Amino acid sequence: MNPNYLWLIPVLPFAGFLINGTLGRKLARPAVAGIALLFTAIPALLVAWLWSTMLSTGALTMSVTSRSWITVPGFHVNFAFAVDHLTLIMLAVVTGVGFLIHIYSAGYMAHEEGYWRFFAYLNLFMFFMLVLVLAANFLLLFVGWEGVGLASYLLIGFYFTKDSAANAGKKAFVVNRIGDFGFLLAMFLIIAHFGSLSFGDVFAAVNAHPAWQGGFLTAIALLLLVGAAGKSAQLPLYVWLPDAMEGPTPVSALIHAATMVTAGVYMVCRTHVIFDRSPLALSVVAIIGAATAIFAATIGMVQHDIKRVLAYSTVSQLGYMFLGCGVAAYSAAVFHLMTHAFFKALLFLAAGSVIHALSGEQDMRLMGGLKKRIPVTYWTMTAGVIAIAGIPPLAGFFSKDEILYRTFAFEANPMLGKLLWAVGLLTAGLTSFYMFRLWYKTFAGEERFDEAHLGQAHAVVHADEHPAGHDEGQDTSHQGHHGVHESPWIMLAPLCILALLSIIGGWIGIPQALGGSNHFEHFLDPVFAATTHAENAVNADQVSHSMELVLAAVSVLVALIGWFVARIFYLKKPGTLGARFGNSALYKLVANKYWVDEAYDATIVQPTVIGSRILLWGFVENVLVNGSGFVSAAITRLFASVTRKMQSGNIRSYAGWLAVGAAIILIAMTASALHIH
Amino acid sequence: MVPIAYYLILAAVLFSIGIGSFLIKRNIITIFMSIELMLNAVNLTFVAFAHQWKLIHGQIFVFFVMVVAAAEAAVGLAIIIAIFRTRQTLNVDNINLMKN
Amino acid sequence: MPQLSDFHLFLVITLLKIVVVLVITLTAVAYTVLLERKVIGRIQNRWGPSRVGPFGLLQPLADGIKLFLKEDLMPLAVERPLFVISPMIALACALVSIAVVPFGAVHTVHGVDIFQIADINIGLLVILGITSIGVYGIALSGWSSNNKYSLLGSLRASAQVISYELALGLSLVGVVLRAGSLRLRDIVDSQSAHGLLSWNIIGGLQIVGFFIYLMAAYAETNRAPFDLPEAESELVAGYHTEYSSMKFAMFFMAEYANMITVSCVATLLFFGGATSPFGHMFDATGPAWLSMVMPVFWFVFKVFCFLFLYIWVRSTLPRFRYDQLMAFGWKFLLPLAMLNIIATSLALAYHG
Amino acid sequence: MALALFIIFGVLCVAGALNLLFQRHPINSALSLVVVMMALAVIYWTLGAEFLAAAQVIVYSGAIMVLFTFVIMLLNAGEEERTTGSKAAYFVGIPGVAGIIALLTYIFLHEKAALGYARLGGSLDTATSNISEISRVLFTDLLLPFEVTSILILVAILGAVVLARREQ
Repeated sequence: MNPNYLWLIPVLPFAGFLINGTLGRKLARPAVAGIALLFTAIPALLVAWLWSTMLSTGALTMSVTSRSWITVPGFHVNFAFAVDHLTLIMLAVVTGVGFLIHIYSAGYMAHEEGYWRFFAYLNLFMFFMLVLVLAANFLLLFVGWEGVGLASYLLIGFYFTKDSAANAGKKAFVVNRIGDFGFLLAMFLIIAHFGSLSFGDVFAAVNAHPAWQGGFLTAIALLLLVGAAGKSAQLPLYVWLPDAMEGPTPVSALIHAATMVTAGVYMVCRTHVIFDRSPLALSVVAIIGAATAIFAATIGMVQHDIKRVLAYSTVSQLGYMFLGCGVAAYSAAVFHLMTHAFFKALLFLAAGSVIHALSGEQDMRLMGGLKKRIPVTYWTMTAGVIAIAGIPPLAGFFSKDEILYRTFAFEANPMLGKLLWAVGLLTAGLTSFYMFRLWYKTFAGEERFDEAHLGQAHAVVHADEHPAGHDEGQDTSHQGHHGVHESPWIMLAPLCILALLSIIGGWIGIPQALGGSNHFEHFLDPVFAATTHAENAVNADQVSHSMELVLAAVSVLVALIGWFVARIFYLKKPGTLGARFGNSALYKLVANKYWVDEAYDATIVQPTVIGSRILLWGFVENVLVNGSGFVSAAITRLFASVTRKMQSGNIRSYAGWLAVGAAIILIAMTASALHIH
Repeated sequence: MVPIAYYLILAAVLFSIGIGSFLIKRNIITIFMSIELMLNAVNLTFVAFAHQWKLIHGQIFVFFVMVVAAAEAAVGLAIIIAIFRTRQTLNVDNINLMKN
Repeated sequence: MPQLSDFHLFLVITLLKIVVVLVITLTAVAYTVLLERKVIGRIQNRWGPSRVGPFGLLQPLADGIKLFLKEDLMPLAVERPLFVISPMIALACALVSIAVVPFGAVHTVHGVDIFQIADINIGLLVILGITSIGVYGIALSGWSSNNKYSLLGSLRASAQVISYELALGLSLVGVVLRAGSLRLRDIVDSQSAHGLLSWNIIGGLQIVGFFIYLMAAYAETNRAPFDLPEAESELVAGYHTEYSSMKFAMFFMAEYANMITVSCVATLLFFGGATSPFGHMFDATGPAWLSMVMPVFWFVFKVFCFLFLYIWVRSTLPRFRYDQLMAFGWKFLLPLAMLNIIATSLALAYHG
Repeated sequence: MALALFIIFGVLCVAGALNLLFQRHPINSALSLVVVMMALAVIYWTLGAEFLAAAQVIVYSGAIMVLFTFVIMLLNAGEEERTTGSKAAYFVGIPGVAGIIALLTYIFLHEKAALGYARLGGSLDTATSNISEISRVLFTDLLLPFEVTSILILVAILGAVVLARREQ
């Protein structure tokens, strides 16, 4: 594929957005979905073509510069796209998973108001995400960065008539602004030190100066980290992501699990050259990642809303990726990013299918026993749960284990590495526990839902009748309500594909210790070559394969322990756990999400509100702004009372003044002209 | 051979008479006519300068002034008719609704 | 005359031309009146003037004497200066236009063209300008008479003349485009190549323009069927109700002088002016004086045909209603004239 | 010859303008203005602007001033009456205007040599007329202003119709 056609990849979804956004209201629903799917499928095919071209030609990078964007003396930015192997993986994930989720949405949203709006927003998101991934400089990446934020805001608030959805959108937007602020500062620093925002220029400059260690690079890295933490929902900016579950489930799957939230990870990997020069920043990345992972996992254990469990799980897994980045195992982080995209999209979509089956019910306490009622969803979700729990040979095991192993073997700071490894391992156990908890509560045990009244409580979200052909539940309702039913195949097909990917997706990265060849890492070698080979490749040889095997066995064991604990408490003896700990302070602490939202409210939001009310409204607005207005008005009135005597209302007096003025000008000109002579 | 200065003096005199009648006359139509007189005076200076500099653009400027004057006359007279309809007078000293 | 300088010679010959043309024109005016009375009489199946002189040929003289000798009434309530000056304006404007009309082939005596009083390079514009000034005569006469009928007549006349002036001016643009000049001699020359066939009305495909010009010209001269300003049945005599004696005669003469002017212009612009309808076919034949006189003959003949047409139309067509008149001018003639301009310019652009 | 023409028509101009000023009936003022314009047309012609001379007669005298007289006749405007304000204008305005005339005259006479002299018939004219020259510039270099002006005229027509129409 000729790089001159690269622009087609992002622009096509944008065309879809324009068509659906302007004409969608008038079009039939199949037409809307068709347009959206078409303009997502073609970029996916283009990416496939691009991939095959790059593999066949052996080109490591490909770039295109269309035209200059900002040109001021000493600083220049172009509209430029660049593709390397990291970009290829991201492109494949975004277009592939994005396309599957588009298909799923066509079924899931079939009965919603604002169908065209939904697909327009989805295509808009695809556009910005692809710009983000393809960008060859920080500024264009930032455009995509902000754009996906906008799309995310629009889609979280898709049910904008619901207060909670509107507020969640606002929250996401505001919290992301904090991260963006860090990103912007980082860009300013980069401009100040490098005079360019192009990845190529900046990284070349860093590589050319081996003496640069820490210092301003640490500052840049930490500010970038702030941006990444905001976008990828890391501590302390993670609070928006659980609330973002107010959006439709396909949105949660696409934006808040598979693609957008991984933008932070992508950005850290993309700028790894800078991070590599700053051990301090890397340590911070690792610590934040590990802390987020375990923190979110503990909260996820006690949530009852199925989507919120998955949301905290996402935060936790993103923490893993940051941990990977923090120990300079970038390819492992990207590997986990990819497998996570598969199984988390799968889990969300399956959860969506469950919710769909229950006509909008999201509370796991009101589920149970769905195994027989929605078998396809059940089996696909099982694949996702096992994958995320880290049980071989599914995808999650390989990627997570790679990160844990690299953490354990972290050479720059062995003590920290061991500690973080322990945290990661504990998190793995917790992950296994809460995912199987979700699995049991949803599919096993007795049916805790009231089939007759399904759909009433959530009439707003899922009120319409479903096609009778897909209605597997018995129609026990005497008022025409529909019971539990399997989703239509347009939703199940993506589930099956993603389940397959979740099972086999990890096999491309089987480490050598397990008899594989770790294709994935080699594939990314050109991008992360400097890091991988210089430090960790040697490292890999030093730490024996036996050690790696032992570590893998330990993590599998931990995952299995998590499973069995969940099995005991949620299948064999349900309710015992709640009875034991339900009233303990620890449980309350976790169940209330460590009171983080309340703490933020008390320390940041309320002071801001009060400060605004007293200082801005009371003093600046009332005294300064209004006061200056009053004063200037008084002065004007004072002068006006004098000058309005000239305004007699008599036309001829105006003409007279005009003539006087003209005469004065004439005399002045004459005087100056004669003076010159 | 007439000095260009004479044409300019003639224009100045006409223009000044225009100003004077604008100030002195009380009939709004006559005032309007004195505006036309002033325009004509200015046109004369344009033509004179066009002659002096041997440039056609001065004449074209006069052409535009004429066109605009025609438009101005049409609108201005329409306004005068409208005023007369509401106020029943053409005396500017009685048309003083803007006062206070 | 060796003692006369070039300038004095020019002055003398020009004054002579003016006097001769003026006398001929006024005589023509008088006899046009007679022609009108005779022709209308014949059309209405009666004899017309026949008592004074042979075939009534001295009738204009008798009319003139009568008008001179009548009492010159000056109503008390009139605006005196304007009342006196307006018939003069009317007649003067009607006569001045003749000055730029070339009524024969170029023939110079002592360097002065004797068949045209003034050869001006913007001759057509001069005619249009003088025509537009003529409005003042009518407008002021009606207003200064201090008479409702007169005022109505003059208001009608001014509105009508202003409205049709647009169509008149635009109808001539096609001709000007073809000739590429505003000088009347150039316009005539542009039609002289093949006689009849190269006249603007035929060879120049300006028949539409001619039609518009004819309509507008009838309206400009306040002739039937556009004689609203002096509609006897409605306004007594329109703007000249209060006039009598020579002042009335001036209006009367102005009307017929205008007819002649308009006919001259039509001849010049659409019918090849003083050129022969046979082109240069008979140029070589005959004595020298014949080649001098024949163009003048053709010119007079063409003008006579137009005058006859005028009279014929007057005795044939009924009068318009006023709103019909305005609608005809603004909604039909004006757009048609514009279309004619567009078509002509496109054709000219196409041909080269 | 040229000077004679200039003096005749210049005096006619000034006389007409003064008559406009001193006549108390608007229609007399209007006719005085027509005289000024006709005289100016002749002066344009002496300066070699024969197209403008014709346009001056056709547009100003033949259209604009006819419109003025038409309106005067329509509104039956009478003689104007004196007011106190006008007296003030007399006492202040006339000396002021005279001063400005004196000033300008002094300047122009001072610069007389620099301003040059006019040749009768102008120095612009080609063999036929300057109309072709004017139209060439007008329809090539200044086409946009020309078209804008025509739009302006259209707007003015509509505005005049709306303003002068009797309320239904």
